[in-house]
Amino acid sequence: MNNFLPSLVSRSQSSSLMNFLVPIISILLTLITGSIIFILLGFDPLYALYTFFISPISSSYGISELLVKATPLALIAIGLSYCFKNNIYNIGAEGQLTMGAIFGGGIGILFHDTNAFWLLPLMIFAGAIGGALWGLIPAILKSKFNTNEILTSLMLVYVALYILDFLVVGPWKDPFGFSFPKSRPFSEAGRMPLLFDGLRVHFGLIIALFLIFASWFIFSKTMFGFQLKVSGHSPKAARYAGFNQTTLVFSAFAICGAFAGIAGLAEVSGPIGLLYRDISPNYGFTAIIVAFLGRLHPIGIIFASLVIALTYLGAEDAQLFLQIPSAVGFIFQGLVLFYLLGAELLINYRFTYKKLI
Amino acid sequence: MTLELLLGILQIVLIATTPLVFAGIGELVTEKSGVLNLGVEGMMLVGAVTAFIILVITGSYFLAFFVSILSGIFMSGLFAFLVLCLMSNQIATGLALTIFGIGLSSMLGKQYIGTPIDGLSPWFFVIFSFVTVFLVSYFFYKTKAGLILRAVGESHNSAHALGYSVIKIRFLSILFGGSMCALAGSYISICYAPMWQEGMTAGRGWIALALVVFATWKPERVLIGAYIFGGVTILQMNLQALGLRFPGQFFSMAPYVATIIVLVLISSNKLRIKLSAPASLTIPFYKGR
Amino acid sequence: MSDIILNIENITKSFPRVIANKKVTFDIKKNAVHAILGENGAGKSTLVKILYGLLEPDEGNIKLNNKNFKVNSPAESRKQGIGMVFQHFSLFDSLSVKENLILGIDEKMSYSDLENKLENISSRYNLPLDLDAPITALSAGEKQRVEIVRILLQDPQILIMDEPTSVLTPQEVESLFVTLNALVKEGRTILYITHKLEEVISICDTVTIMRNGEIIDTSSTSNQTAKTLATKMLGQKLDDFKTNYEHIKDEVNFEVKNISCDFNDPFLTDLKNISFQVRVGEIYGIAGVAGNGQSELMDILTGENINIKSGSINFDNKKIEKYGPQKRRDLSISFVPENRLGHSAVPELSLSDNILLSQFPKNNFIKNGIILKNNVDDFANNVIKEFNVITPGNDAKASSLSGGNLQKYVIGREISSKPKILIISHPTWGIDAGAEHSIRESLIDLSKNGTSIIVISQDLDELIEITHQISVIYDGNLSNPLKTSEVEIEKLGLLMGGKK
Amino acid sequence: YADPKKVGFIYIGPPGDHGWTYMHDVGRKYMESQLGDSITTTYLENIPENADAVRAIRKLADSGHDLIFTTSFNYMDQTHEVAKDFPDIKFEHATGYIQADNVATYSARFYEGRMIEGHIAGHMTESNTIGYIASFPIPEVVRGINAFYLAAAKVNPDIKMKIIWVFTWYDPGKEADAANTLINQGADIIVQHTDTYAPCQAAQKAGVYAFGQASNQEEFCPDAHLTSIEDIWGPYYAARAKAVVDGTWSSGDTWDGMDKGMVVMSPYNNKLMPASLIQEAVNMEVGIKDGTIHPFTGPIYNQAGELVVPEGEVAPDGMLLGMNFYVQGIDGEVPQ
Ligand SMILES: Nc1ncnc2c1ncn2[C@@H]1O[C@H](COP(=O)(O)OP(=O)(O)OP(=O)(O)O)[C@@H](O)[C@H]1O
Ligand SMILES: Nc1ncnc2c1ncn2[C@@H]1O[C@H](COP(=O)(O)OP(=O)(O)OP(=O)(O)O)[C@@H](O)[C@H]1O
Ligand SMILES: [Mg+2]
Ligand SMILES: [Mg+2]
Repeated sequence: MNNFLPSLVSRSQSSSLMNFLVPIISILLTLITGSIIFILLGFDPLYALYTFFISPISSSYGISELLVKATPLALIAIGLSYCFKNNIYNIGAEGQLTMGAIFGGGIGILFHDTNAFWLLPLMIFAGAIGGALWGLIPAILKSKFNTNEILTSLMLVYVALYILDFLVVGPWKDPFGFSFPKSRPFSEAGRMPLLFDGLRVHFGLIIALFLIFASWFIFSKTMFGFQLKVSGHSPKAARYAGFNQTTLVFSAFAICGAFAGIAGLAEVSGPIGLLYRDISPNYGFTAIIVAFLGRLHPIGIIFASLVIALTYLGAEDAQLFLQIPSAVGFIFQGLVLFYLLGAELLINYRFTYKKLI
Repeated sequence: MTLELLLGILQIVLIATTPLVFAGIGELVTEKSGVLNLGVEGMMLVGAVTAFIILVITGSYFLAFFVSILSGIFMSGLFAFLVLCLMSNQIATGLALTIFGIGLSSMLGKQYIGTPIDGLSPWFFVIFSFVTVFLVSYFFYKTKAGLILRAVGESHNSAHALGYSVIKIRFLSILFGGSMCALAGSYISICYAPMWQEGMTAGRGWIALALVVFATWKPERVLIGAYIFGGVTILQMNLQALGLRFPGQFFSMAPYVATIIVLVLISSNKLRIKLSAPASLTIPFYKGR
Repeated sequence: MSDIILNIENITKSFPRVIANKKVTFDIKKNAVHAILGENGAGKSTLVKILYGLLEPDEGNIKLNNKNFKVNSPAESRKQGIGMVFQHFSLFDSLSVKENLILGIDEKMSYSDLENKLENISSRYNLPLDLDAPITALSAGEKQRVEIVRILLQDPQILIMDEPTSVLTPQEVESLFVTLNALVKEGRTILYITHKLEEVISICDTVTIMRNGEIIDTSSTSNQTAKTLATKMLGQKLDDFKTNYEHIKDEVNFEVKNISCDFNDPFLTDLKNISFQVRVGEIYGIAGVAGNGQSELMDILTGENINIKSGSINFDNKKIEKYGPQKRRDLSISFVPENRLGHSAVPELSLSDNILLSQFPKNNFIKNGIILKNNVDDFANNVIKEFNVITPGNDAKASSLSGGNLQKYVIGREISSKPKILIISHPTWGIDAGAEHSIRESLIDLSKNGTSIIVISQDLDELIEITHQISVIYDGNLSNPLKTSEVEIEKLGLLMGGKK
Repeated sequence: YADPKKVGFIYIGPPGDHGWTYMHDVGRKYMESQLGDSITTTYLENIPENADAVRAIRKLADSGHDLIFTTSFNYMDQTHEVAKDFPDIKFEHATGYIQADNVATYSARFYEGRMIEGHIAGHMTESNTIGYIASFPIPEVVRGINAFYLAAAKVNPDIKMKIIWVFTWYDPGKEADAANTLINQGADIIVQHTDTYAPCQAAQKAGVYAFGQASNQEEFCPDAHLTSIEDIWGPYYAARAKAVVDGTWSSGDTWDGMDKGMVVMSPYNNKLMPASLIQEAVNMEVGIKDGTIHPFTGPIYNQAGELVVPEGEVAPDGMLLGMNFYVQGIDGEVPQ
């Protein structure tokens, strides 16, 4: 099966040039494939690519929207990298996001008539706690009962969504909302401050950047980051070093959950302003792509979140101006990930064409 | 409860569970060869839409299922190429496959939403799903080829040293998994709820993945797992219809919670997982080691 | 009609850092046992992997029965009548013996014919097997029997055996030799790879000696001695160590008392009532065939596993059996497990980073959770210098070092923190004579400075060279200690085979 | 000749779903056909009801649309957020209850159709058991259940309702399961308040009756389909667009029913229903249209037995809008 490929030779050291080039190569390949798809659909590929990738961000409003969309993605993805670095496959960030929104939003609802300065910090804190607690469930199940975290974290997404549904339909519904499934709005003090007048980009961006920077510090400078790295590369070495695996699994899940929870809270207290059923367009799942695309590196994740956010914005513009169905956005996401994953090979292997005996 | 009522419930459970069995057994074969493919949902959707489109165009059920299976082979072949030839991370590639499948299926199916078709009776497939499970079980434990497949999942290096082509065997297992997922999808769009709607598999692919762990990689147990999940889903509807007072959201949550509980019960016996999980699951195979 | 079965001509194979085979050329006679002798890393395994089709040579030519022979897959070479028993077994652990054997049969036949065939072969060569047992439940000798039977099922002309005796007891080695003789009588050719000189002389007809990827010599074994072979193999003479008991104090430093462990796991060996004492400055050896509980015992000694059923470990007037690895290091206990890649070191991380895996109270590597990079780098550079580790620098990845250099680095890391006791498993496994010598030397020096050392090793020569006392582990039981200077090899052999 | 006015739509689903979004799209096309060159239309499909909706709505606003329809309840806050920045653009929010100078709301009195369905069901059922597939416990759905039950119980006091909440608008498999479960429990008529035609198909297969949802679903289940409640938005859309073209648009709250043709019953199935019953249903339509019949006419009791609408009165719109209780006679409770 390998015959049609030139032979592969493993590199003695992974190539740092490739580490940098691979994401770029994969984005280029996506653009090329995208052009082909557009041509097949009967569009001028250049104009289509322009509509998809440039026009959405050609105004300050567009850039602000890109940031609004990228903020939760980056925040969750950096949280996920705590798990993925440790070889823990938490794919339930969507549920942790939802729980964060529930906990933080719950505070917002409880104190809907307060305009005190402490409200937003308290909501953020509660959001982090909610996400972390939800993340800890798969962690407990994994370390105490050896249960596969991919599956439990995923099942818990559904559970969290039903809980949110229960709350907004029942106990938390807006008493003045004609029984519609939504909570009362948070007070002004419970909303993320906007960074610029007239643009939706909000304080959540600052939180995300701060947490990304903090994560960079943790990954590269602290013993905890080192422990995650060791335990991800080789659990046996981590055990030899005496790093407590259970603690590591718990903290990775808790941090990831907390970040996703903050993202959820930032979403409801930022652009949305109240709780209802459908708070997230699958940020928790999309962030998995962002994390891989960013190669679990803080800087990479920032770029990846912008790229993926752009595929959403682009899909909307393509729909509006070219009548291309919104599904094209997903196809682009799938493609960029395929190319990236395929091209990753170049980091650890190189091709040689050598003569056979 | 009358016997008739129970028989009726049984029928509904059988019809509702069959796609889970197909997708679950397909994924089980893939995993048994040492590859984890998280793209089940995406492959099911593409399978569902292809079958539907072909049925609308040709009117032939046979062609519909046939082409749908080809689409499963195409999707899983893409995955196989990436993870086997380019040694990409299986988990990420599987997720990408799902996303790609969601996009591709809604793109393809755009103008077919709401086209009326005549649904096909599910019973052939219900029976066929049982037959498939038992055939897979026979294949695994009573044939040399099945033994080879298990051996490749157990230790690809040893299998390679014995002269078996790891890549080829895995490729075939992945393609089998893909075709089963597509079959599950086409069953949904042609028998179970004869129509095409975007995202109509509604998360069943993820449940199928859970079933494999649940089954501790034993074919017959996929049936048990699938029927527990399907059973809980239908049971909660019956309780609702009987007027049991309980917040409905908690009813709807029940299958997921039940899955978690059963997964916990099954996996807390570490040894059982270790003995039954394919030892080289998710580990890429590189020939020139 | 020549009696040469294989001509190997100018085989060259290089890997990223090394040329494993350089223009290797020699002939193999039909119906004989041909030895390839060489120290670790000489290129023996590489050569036979090429013959078997697992690796592709960069250059060269092979002739089988005077016909050009191009192999590019094991499947192909099996068809041509070549079989191979690997240095590391290639069995399927969770499958049964029967299933493992069936996987080795190429032609189609019914299940009952298969079973007949299995019976015939195992009785003909005196290789009894329990067909329904899973591989994990077998001893190393039994596993090897499965491998051999599996290869005989394909009726090979040429049988390659890569270090077949390294995991066997002396008694099992004897019975293997009986089998090999029977095979040669039937007209088969055996390519026998080893670095044990006595084996070459006792069972081989011809020997090819390799060093650094090159052929030094191919000659008949009839007028060779172990000494002449050794000189050709190593190309130099190394001084002997002298076991010295004078520096040992009477005071017991480390005591293991009646440790028992039930794992409830067919992959693991339960530990049964293990007791021993180590005195200050003493080197205590634990011998045994792989798979008899060494790694399980090592885990108990390091604290990687603290789930013991009963018993205690005493050190420094403390009962430490419930302490994890880091707490034990805090008491100045240090350890080096068997596997350097992925256990005592992380291949993907730099040498500096690898320092942080094992920290002692005086190291001062961390402050408030933040890594003090300079201290770590200094320590790493120091280890590199003191222990002659060959590497471009402390930021090189561990995986870029050769096995011997990485082992020197890991042991150096542990010794540099001046532990009160060092627990080390297979210190010179898979590394060449030069590195081996320097590691053994540093262990002896360490003991002279008052550190106690526990060495778990399969290599009897090594234990006899450096330890003061030896006990043998068999099926989770530890024998009473024997004084190394008085020990007889036969006695150890019997203990290793489970006989008193 | 003035530039054509641009009219934009935000859809929650794909326009081909044969349910909610489909009917809005039918309305959009009707509007196009009525107003010809004086308008152009665009839509954005699959827009989730969260922060993304703001951007989508704003995209329409920014790209020069004059009139924007946001066609799902949870676009409410998002619509207002954009509307306040674009005072010159007219917004129409479906099923909402908050208006502004440039935001009108509109909805349809689907419960009128439910009443007719209930009446038909009361006559047609032999098992006296009705299976009702409900999506989410919101007033719209609860109102439908109550209107249906009141009418059915009036003609057939023994009638029993079995309700399954599926918590989705949109999962054909689950909807089919629910329908089959209800049929298995003795329901011989299936009513749905979900978006796909899976329940109707299931009824057809089982040989029982069903009512369709949102659009005429007869083609999918000709032997089961009694009638459907159709959401007819076209005339309203055309009128509102015309008002924009003419410059006469003003905000308001429209909650129209059969009288304005916003709720229409699909042709009654004369192969299945006796002519007399069809006549009764048609008469009922006439009564509803001229105001002599109201689905929520007292006395109406809640489950605790309290009188919520006295004899001779009709329920005020306020009560209907926020309805979150079952009327007396329905088993179970609204999930809260
Ligand atoms: N896959 C590989 N990639 C890179 N280098 C390799 C590889 N396999 C072997 N080598 C190197 O080639 C050289 C020869 O190794 P080989 O395994 O043939 O030695 P050997 O004589 O069998 O040693 P031993 O006695 O330890 O088994 C060594 O330096 C080894 O590190
Ligand atoms: N399986 C392998 N895959 C990739 N590289 C390998 C492999 N085995 C060995 N190497 C590389 O081959 C080189 C030699 O490794 P090895 O441990 O065999 O050296 P060696 O010759 O035995 O060294 P020493 O003399 O120090 O024992 C190293 O660069 C190592 O990274
Ligand atoms: Mg070596
Ligand atoms: Mg070797």
